[in-house]
Amino acid sequence: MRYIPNSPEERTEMLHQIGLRSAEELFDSIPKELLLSRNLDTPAALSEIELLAGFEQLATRNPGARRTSFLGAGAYQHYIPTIVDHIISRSEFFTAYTPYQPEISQGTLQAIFEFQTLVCQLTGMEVANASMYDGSTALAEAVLMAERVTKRSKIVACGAIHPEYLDVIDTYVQHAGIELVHAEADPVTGQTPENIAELLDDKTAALVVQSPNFFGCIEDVAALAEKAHAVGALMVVGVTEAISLGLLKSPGACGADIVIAEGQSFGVPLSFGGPYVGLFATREKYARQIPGRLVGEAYDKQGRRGFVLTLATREQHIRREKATSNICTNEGLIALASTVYLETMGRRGLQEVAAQCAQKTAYAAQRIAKLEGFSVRYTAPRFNEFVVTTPVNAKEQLSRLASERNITGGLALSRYFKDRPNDILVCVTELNSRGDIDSLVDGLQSASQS
Amino acid sequence: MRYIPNSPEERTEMLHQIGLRSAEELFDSIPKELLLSRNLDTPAALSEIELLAGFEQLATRNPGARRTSFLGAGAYQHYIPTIVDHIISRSEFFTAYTPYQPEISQGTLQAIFEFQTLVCQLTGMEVANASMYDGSTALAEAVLMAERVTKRSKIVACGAIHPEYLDVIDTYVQHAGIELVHAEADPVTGQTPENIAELLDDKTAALVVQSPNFFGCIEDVAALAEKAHAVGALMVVGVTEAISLGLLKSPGACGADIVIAEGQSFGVPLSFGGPYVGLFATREKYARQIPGRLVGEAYDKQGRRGFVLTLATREQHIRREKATSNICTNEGLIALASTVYLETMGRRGLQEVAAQCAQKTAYAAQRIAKLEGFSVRYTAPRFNEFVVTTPVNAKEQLSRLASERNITGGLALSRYFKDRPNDILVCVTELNSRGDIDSLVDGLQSASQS
Amino acid sequence: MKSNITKVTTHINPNEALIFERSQSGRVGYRLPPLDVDEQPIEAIVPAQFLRDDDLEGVPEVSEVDVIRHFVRMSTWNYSIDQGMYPLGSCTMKYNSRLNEKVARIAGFAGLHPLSEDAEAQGALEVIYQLQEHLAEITGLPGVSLQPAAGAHGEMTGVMIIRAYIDARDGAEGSSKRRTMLIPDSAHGTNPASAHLSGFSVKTIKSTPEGLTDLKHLRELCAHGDVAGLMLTNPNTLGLFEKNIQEICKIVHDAGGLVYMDGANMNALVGVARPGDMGVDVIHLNLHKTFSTPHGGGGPGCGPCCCTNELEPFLPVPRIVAVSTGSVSDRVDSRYKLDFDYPQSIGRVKAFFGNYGMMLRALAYIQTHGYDGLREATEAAVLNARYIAHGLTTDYDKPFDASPMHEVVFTDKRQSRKGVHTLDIAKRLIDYGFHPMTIYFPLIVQGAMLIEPTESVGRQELDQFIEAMRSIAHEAVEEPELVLNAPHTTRIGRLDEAAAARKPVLRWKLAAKAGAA
Amino acid sequence: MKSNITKVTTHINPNEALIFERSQSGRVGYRLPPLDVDEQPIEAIVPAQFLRDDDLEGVPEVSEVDVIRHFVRMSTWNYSIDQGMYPLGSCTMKYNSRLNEKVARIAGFAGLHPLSEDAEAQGALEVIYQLQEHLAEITGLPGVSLQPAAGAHGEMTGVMIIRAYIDARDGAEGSSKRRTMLIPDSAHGTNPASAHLSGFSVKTIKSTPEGLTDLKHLRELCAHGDVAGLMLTNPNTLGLFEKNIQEICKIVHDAGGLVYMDGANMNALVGVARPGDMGVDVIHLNLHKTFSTPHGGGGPGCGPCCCTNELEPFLPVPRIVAVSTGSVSDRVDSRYKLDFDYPQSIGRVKAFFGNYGMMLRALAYIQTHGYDGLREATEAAVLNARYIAHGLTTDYDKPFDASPMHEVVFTDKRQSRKGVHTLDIAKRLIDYGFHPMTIYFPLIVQGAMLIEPTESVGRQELDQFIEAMRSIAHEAVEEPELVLNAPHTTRIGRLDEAAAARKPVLRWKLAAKAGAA
Ligand SMILES: Cc1ncc(COP(=O)(O)O)c(C=O)c1O
Ligand SMILES: Cc1ncc(COP(=O)(O)O)c(C=O)c1O
Repeated sequence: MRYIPNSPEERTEMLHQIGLRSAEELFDSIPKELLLSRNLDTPAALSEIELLAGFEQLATRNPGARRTSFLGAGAYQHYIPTIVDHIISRSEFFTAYTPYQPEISQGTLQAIFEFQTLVCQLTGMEVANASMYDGSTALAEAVLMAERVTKRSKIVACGAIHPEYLDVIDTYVQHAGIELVHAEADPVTGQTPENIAELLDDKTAALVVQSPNFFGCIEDVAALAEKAHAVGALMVVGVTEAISLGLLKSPGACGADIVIAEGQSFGVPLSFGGPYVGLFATREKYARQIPGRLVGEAYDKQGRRGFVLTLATREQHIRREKATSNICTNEGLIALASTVYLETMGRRGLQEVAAQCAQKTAYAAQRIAKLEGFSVRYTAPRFNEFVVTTPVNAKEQLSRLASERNITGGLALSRYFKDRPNDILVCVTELNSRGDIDSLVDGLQSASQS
Repeated sequence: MRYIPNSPEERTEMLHQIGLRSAEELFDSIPKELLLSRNLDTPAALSEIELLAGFEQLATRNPGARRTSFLGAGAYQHYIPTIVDHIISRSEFFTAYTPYQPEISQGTLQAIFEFQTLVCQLTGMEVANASMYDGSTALAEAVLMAERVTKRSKIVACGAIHPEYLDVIDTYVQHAGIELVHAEADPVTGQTPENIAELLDDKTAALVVQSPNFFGCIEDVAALAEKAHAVGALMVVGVTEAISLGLLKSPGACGADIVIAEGQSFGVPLSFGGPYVGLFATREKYARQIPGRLVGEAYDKQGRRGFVLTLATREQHIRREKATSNICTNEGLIALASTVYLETMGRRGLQEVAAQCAQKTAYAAQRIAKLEGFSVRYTAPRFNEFVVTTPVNAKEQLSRLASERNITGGLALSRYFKDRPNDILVCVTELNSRGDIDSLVDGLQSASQS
Repeated sequence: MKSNITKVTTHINPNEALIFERSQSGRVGYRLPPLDVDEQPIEAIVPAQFLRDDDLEGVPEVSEVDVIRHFVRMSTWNYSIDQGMYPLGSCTMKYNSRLNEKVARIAGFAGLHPLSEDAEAQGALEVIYQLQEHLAEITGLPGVSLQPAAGAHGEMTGVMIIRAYIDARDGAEGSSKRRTMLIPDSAHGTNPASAHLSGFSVKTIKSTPEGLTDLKHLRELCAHGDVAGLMLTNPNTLGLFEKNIQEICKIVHDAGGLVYMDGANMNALVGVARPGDMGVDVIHLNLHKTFSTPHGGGGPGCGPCCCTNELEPFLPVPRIVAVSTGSVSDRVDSRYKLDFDYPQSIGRVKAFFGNYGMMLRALAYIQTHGYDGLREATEAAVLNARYIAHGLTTDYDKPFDASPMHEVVFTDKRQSRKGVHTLDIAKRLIDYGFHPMTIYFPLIVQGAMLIEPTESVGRQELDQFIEAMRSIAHEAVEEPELVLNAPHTTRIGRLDEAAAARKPVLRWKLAAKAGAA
Repeated sequence: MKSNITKVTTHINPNEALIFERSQSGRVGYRLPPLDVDEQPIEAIVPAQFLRDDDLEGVPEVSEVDVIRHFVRMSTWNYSIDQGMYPLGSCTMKYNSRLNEKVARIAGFAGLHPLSEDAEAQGALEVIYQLQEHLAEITGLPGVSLQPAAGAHGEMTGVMIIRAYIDARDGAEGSSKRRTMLIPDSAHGTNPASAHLSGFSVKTIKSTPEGLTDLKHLRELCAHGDVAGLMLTNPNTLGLFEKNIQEICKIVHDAGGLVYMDGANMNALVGVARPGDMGVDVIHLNLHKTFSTPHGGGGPGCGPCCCTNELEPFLPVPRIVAVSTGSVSDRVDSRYKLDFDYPQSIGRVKAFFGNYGMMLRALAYIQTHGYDGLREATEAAVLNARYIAHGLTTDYDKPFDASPMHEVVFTDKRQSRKGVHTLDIAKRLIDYGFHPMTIYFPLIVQGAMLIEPTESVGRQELDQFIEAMRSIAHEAVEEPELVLNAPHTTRIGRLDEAAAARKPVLRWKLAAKAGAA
């Protein structure tokens, strides 16, 4: 086996050296009856040539990967600068462990420190952690943290949160004695309903909102935060399309107490849903309640600056069942990819890419709105997603777009909302050219006519 | 421009700091009338997205790259272990210069030392250099070196040398006062004709042979070397299919004085003909006549071993017009790729890949020989190439194979030999499965029948 | 002689600043295609009140070259598997193959959106399905979900499954009495933390002097009818196989509980023994350990959960299933599908389907090894650990006599008499060119040094490691200062972690710029 | 304090042995698919006399992990552009973009066989054609061949073209009298070596005290009717623009010769001035300098030759041409073709078409920059050199007064009075984290230090470099030992190159194994 340095001969010599006669003896402490007396029923070894051919073959059976796409809904196609993959492919980064030994892990540690800083800058918050599994689990952990901070047990979630995120929160809180209240989005504006305040009370730990929300509508986070704070609850803001942070007022500036985001848009391939990276930021005063790892500045005896994992007393390996979270391995390499992305795009690039998304989306929405029989839902302002109500069944419409124009036109909302058979969630990014958009518009029109 | 760190503002400040008012003043030493007063008529700047799309588009117009292929003739498709590209893509290797400063170039230097050693081992020679541009120029330089060593001026070249290599020799020797004599291959054996000795005389600097030769025939190098040595000439052996060295007796063991090879088969992509890498090896006594760079062992004051560029007095930067060659930049990174390839495949892998090529080629030749109307030319033993005479025009046959079966069936020898319209040079490697070969055989048959 | 080297202050590699300190207004590292639709005033799209008003101040402005140099320089401050042995016990730092990286980057996978219709993603679903099948075979536990993103996430999932199962079995009332999760004192911290997340309270089982689960204590703890389950690591975190595993499972089962196995140490067992055969009900695996997906400086991981048929209905949704035989199976475009129809499921633990890229790599690992290679890896890993155990016994104290499996634990008892502790030994190892072992874990061993070489190390390097450790043992006696002040060869020395935690600086701030180095 | 660090002897990174020393019989690093045809006895295919009989003894046997660690460790001993400024004068060590690397690896190019039929390779041919057109525009010289593999190869090609042209113009007899190639004393060594390859004898032109071609000397040398041409570098290797270039060309042309320009220094001119407009007849470019294709530790390069319309018929074959208008041009599958029909061609200088992968990268460079970016790069490169020239004038002597273009030369005159020479300064720079400049070239400057920062360095780093150089100048006075014994921070010290050349050891030998470390 070419990944195992020691040859069979060497291994035999080593066995003898330590006084064993055969490899079987290595497993003497396992009761005989538990030893597997047959080969595993897994495939025989493949060469690189065969293996790659096999995977390439499987990949051809994912036609979805080859289409012009307007599918977003929590995972977005954006331009990824070539250097991102080059940097994260350096052995020194991708084959290192969690930086437990700071003297020989400063590369990783300094990069995480930069990641934490960038997350703070973009979200407008004071502190951020070294990453969570993804946006959905980060949001669930935010809810748990709100409960810890406020010692209250009710969570009010605005309805236009990504349905899968809501599911994850549901799972996480099911044994935590937390009451989860959903409020449906306003059918006209698409935002959190005006009367949300009625659900808030002095048991409320947090008001949770996603902005831009699942339907692409920008929420009035500042107004919501005021309402949450009025009852002493925390304002928790989730962002699934992190690129929006380049254009929209930061949640921090709107008064958020905890901000989480899915960082996939920052240089991470779609990769059928993962690995992505959860961003998690909050106020400085809650730093010791944060889940997950934190990197902080430190100095050696000679006064040289370095970085270390810090505030470890929050964590499972010290606090065990009293830890702020059970998270251990996080999304280090993906956080690094995001860091490289953010630094490469930089201040002006992040602004431009966000602006392009907004402009192209406005163009697309305006064109589609003019189509006979189509309407673009909701009055709220939007960033790069919007809901289209089509005159015919959305799934059929989408499958004709796919087969006739090689376009993935968006998400049929019926995937999550059985009562919305004619709605499509359309997402436009800087990667969709005007030609792509025009082709989508033409395709929608003709698919609905014939 | 994102590759230029200093922003326009910074550049303006720097200009002022050194006492200039504008960028134009940087070019004050160029006469006004020579300054380009217009923009270059080259394309406007493209983003990564646009640029990649453009090249991907161009790449689709190379259908030749997507076929099952039996095309060899000096450039071979072989399996390349994945790690080769990973290693040569490390910044430390691919963005370093020629190792002029040994203290901070030991990575490159030690790798070249290993390359030189591997080339010696495979060719059976005593010393090897750090690489030449490719096989063809290496062969031309070998001829020039033979002239320097022997101080004789006639070169006898066996006819079945790659025609492009012969062309390159022609170009290189045209002003060197060298007489180049070609001897056609024997029409029956495909090897150097028996009576080659008649062309050799006391003016002959070298007998040059390629083995396996252009028609795939293995030459009797030992016998040829004896003849060359009998008149005091050097035996120069060229190898275009370096994989053959894993199976065939080394040129050194056959008595060669200079051995060159094209190293492309050792882990280097076809890449439309380059960059490849020339291997160059000879006897120790001729070390000071070698063209190109040499790396040797050296020690520092504390006795630590390191490696340096050595015997520089042969080279152009010291000897100028009296140098052993004008070569300066060679094929460092490709030599590194070959080194990684050879070490990864290792002793047993090199044997196995060569054996597989020979076995599959034998299978293919035997099947084709049985086809009605087809014959496999030449009686000499072969490694992984052979000439097929087809009942119909070779080019037509090949274009039908391409369009009907998506197979590149080989090289129409008419490309080089106008008088051989019906001959195809077929190459089989470890990458051609039995299924591929069977499909080629079926395709040849049916293309010739209809 | 080297006294003046400190004059070398501007060395750019060791001194690479934070990117924020390098930022220069006006630099750019990107270029986008020009906007190709008519530009509207941005306020016409998004009302001004919702627009950012800080102009992203503080976000760096650097060129592409700056970024490359920044990260390449920083990378040189890291140790990595590719540079040598990385013997972190419990972490299984094995070779991360390039082939697997290549597989994960195939455009047809890397470019696939998770919400693609099933028919558009059959290849991707088949990968998941195949991997599920292989992991079921390897663990002997047929129900598999690949959704959890890491080991701890898998633990949470598994424990929630136990909870859901008991809820269903005993009813809300009955279940409410079973809120105790038993966890050995040697367990990893994620175990109790995960148990807590599912609403369990933790009771700790003692280890015997032999380093195994104390059966007597276990029986006692099981006597009260409140036990929902046991979370056991096997081989345990001391590297010892729990040879009473069958008995242990029986005790727990008899007490109405279920057995969760922390599979972090599966590298000792793959192809040799199967948790399912031992009586384990549910397990998590760490694909980023046993199946070689890269640790990446702290993730991503993938922590699949495998369980018995009985527990399968409780696995997270969606499940990835093969459409059963019959006419449908012939239609290649819909052999595999997402199945949400598991009403007893604990629910979703993560958006989409988990860390898919890791699944591709793990499947490639399994295919590359083949069944024989998988066993060979296990044998080689255990042999390497035993070889080290053998090589170090004369110089270090081993807290337990039993032969270790894939990792071996030592204590600093002998060295600490001279004032040299595990931390010092670890730091000194750095000077010898090795990454230290895991230290101070498991907690029950004084000054624990947990060494796991994995199969990815050759004999020569093992010998060098043993030599280094023995040399440090001698230094600890003869020149303790040398060890106490280590490392000497790194860019920075030991950092003052206490000070860092007291007044944490967790981010760079704009104001700090002027003051920074 | 650090006296005992020498005890750290087993550090695996610095001590990585030769692969031959690591080899262990039985290790393997590869796997092939099983042979799928019936195996025949090998002697039935190749007679035994032609088979290897040494069993490839000595060729290493190592695992894939061994290979990865071997090269990753060794790589850490290299300095590279990606780590910082690499100010080798005449070498133009600019940023090698990853984008270009990606382009070169697109399967449709990387997998294309050079002997594919033209119609099967239209995309590849178009790349060559486009690049030819752009280089023609940039140099102002319309005839282009991309066949030469490096600068020196391009020189040989260009000089042979001159020879062939004169042969054709003057006939064999007339031409035989023109066998002199004029080359300045400051020229790169490849120039005379290339001239020699074409059968010319070299006469050396003196430089003026200003560092420019001595016109008077040139006129003298041109007075004998034997001059075939002049090989001139512009800006010359001192970094100075030959401001009399038009006059120079006229003198040579009037004497019946042609002007070859060594284009290694084109990074000073792209978008600003064109050799073709200056009177140059033929030039080579180094795509691995000006157009950023990576140096790769010593190649591969690509050394295109560009020439006037008059010389075009002599360029190497095959040429890559566009099929002229008319009905054919519409057929996308044959717009570009190989054209061998140039009877006056000097012939082929290399098999196939040159280092194609480098052409892809260079074209990507040109497209990424755009016309404005190309000029911007030139300005930035020249500015950076001028900035360094300005920053070092107080501490180092400049042999020439004129303002340099993209590179600047200093002499060690001042420092050598204290016994510190260019070599010492270069080695000491390493301690400061920089790669040294080019040293002892050009030969006409005593202790030359030729510094070319390129455009790929930011101001901060230029300042650090200047500071380092100035600091070394002070050390040379105050603590010369420090400089004379540099470098102090590297894995090995200065190597005894003289001893290495006296008894060269150019390869590892099996017998040596036992004795090796
Ligand atoms: C024994 C054990 N259990 C659980 C875990 C947690 O796994 P993860 O870090 O993937 O969450 C670890 C990882 O360090 C471990 O060593
Ligand atoms: C001025 C000059 N001319 C020619 C060359 C030769 O170029 P190459 O190394 O590509 O053969 C060089 C390269 O070092 C050079 O600097």
